[in-house]
Amino acid sequence: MLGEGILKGLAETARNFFGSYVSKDRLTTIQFPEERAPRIEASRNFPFLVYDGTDPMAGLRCVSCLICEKECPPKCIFIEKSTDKKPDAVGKPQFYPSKFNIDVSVCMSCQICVEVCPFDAIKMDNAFELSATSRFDALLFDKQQLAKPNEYYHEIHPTEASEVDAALAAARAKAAPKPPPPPAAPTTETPAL
Amino acid sequence: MTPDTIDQIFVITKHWLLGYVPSALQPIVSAILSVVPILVVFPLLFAITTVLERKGLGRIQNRYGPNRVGPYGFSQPIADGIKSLTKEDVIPRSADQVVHFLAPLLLVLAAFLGYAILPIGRNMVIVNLNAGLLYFFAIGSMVELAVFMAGWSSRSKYSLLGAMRAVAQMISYEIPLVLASVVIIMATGSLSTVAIVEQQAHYTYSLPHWFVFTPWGFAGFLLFMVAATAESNRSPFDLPEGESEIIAGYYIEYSGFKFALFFLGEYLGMFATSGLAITLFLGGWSAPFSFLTWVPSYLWFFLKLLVLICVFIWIRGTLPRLRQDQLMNLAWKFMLPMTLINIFTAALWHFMPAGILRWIACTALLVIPCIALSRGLKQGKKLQVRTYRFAE
Amino acid sequence: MTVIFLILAAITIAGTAAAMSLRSAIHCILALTIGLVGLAALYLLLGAQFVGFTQILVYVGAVAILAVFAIMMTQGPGKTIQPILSTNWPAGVLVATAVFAILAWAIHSTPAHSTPTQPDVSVNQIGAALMHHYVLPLEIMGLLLTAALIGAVILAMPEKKEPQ
Amino acid sequence: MNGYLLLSALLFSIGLAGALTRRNAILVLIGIELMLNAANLNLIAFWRYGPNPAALTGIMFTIFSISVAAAEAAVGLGIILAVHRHTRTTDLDQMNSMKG
Repeated sequence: MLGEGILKGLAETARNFFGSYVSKDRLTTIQFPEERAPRIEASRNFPFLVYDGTDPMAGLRCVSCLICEKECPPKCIFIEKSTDKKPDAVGKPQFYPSKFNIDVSVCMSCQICVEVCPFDAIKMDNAFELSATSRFDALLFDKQQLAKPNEYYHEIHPTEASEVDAALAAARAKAAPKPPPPPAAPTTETPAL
Repeated sequence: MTPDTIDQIFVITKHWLLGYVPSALQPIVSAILSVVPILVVFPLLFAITTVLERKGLGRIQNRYGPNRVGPYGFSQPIADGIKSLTKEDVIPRSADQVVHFLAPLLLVLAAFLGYAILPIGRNMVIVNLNAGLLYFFAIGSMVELAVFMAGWSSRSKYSLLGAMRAVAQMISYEIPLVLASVVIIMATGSLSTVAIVEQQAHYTYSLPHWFVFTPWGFAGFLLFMVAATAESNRSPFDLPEGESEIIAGYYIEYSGFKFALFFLGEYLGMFATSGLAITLFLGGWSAPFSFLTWVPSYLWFFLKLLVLICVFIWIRGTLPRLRQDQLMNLAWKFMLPMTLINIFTAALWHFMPAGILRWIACTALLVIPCIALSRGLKQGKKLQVRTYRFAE
Repeated sequence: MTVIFLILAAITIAGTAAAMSLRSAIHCILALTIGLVGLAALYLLLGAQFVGFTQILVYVGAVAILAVFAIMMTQGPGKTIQPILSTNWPAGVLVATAVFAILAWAIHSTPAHSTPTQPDVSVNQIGAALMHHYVLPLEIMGLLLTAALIGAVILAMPEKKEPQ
Repeated sequence: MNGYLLLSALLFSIGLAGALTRRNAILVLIGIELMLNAANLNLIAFWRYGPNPAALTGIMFTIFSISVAAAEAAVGLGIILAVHRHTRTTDLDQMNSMKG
């Protein structure tokens, strides 16, 4: 019939128009600041340093082996090794980074640093609201800003965090009986969650 | 406050204000008093329509319209207004300064002049010309010149292309527009819009005598609305400002307030032509049913105007843009013959005795050529299945 | 009454004089439209409403756009710098002033008589006159316009290149 | 009355001057258009101030003259375009060869 296509089109848009007021599932837009999209587990943004226990500086897993600094494609990680040592996650005394800077404006969140880190010290965060006023120093995150507790890691990447903790617990168990026969000094057992 | 006083509230206030004016200045002040409300009301309607349009289009596409600025986004036009006022007005160096400056002014002037003969309410018309319709189409034809001036003076290929497309489209759709309204002039026997509305304001067992309820009136109304959409460069006919092909057509080199003036001119043109459509076909300010006549007359006019605007937005959300040749074919090969046939059916309607036979004859006389024409026009274009050739 | 007439006369003369003297052709056409609108206003002043609006519709709406299209199609790119006046332009101006002098003298010498009543003519009377008394010229006008329409199209159509 | 006649005489002479002196063919056509308009003004002036305004002769004559002028403008521009297609110029001084 003549003009059938136009009428069908008009009917379709009318259905959309009135449907959007009636059934809420038609409107898929999420009003960003008020409503938030459900966080997808594998989403990643910029790296952060994981620490165990409560004191961020003491519990840092990073032993400043500088592999991630070498591997980072845009070269946005800067580490300064410390002179003294402190016990790391497994209890072995290791160096620790006295200065650990990541230039977030340069980082392309490629996750290579996470893959190459032998000590699971650096993981990918998914907080994206990091806008700052000045372009240079405000986006250069130092050790304090990067360090985040293990619980936070569990919160954002639960499956991955539990695998990492299981591996760490196994490493600690394996490392604990190896010390020489004199009774092993009770190393402060970090509560493996 | 009897319903009649509410209906005539504006006319009474005007005469009351005129009482204070010395008789020497009487004509000038009365002219100002009747023009100023139009200059205030219709730009306000323009502001509301921009919000309605963006929210309507949004809802049609299953998303919210603007809802950030003000409650439900209704102070968005104020934000747009401020934005367009504060934007820097860039004039291209090679542009022709005088003509570049005059084009938007002429466009808005022509758009506003069109309201002089629109009867908004019972005896609420600025000037009752007895050649009212001819005045409206004369003013309407000045818009093309303004569009051409805009396109030519900005000296850029895109704007010239857009201007040429716009002028070609507006000229070829002005003829069906005028011929579609000739039908009403034949039926009422007068060119004055007030007389046309007077004739439509009667009722038989509570149904109004609007011209849209006659076969030739309904066909005329459809043809008039299609031509009006093309005349104001809107929805399926917005080829002159086809963003995808020629960026923004004739007002590409305008920014800031002049750009807003173009939009104001376009929307006012749309309101003027749909206002005329209401006056000619939908009975101007007359109530749809006899028992509703206590409602003030100007309310009916603006209610019908809002309905027509929503239909414009609805069509804009649905129909895709026409190509230039389809546009021209529709105007010259379909609309022109249909309007001529419509005039013939109106004459037949006039001379045949009232009754069901007259209805059947006229509707047949309209529907059969319409189907034959569209079948014939479709014959030419053998629409084969679309084949794609991908690069090897 | 004469004040309005003087203003409108000034607008019309300014528009037409500019139309005949400006350098760029499109500016001439735009100046011409101002002159023609002034003329239409003069018709309204004289009480011939129908003619005034027809004048705007026909001239400003159609003829001006037609002339502008013609100019766009014939004018080459860029500003043509060749002189705008033809070679023997003084002769033209002389003839024009002579004609004006004779007309002015003729008008001046005729006794001024004017009927003060403003004949208000309604569109119905014009329509009736067109349909009853002047129906033959109306039909011929229709014929002439169609002939002009077809003629202009044929003239402007590019000829098919016949094989030499 | 004399004012209108003087004005139309002036318009006529401006149109004549334009038609005679301008080089561009389209502007000559515009000049002729102007002369026609001057004549129309005369007709309406005489109708308004003439002895028998009810006879509507002036208005009828002007309506027909406007439509003739429109037809003439269309055909004139058609001719100019056709000439332009052959000689590539609209300059009247160069169209002096009758070869065509």
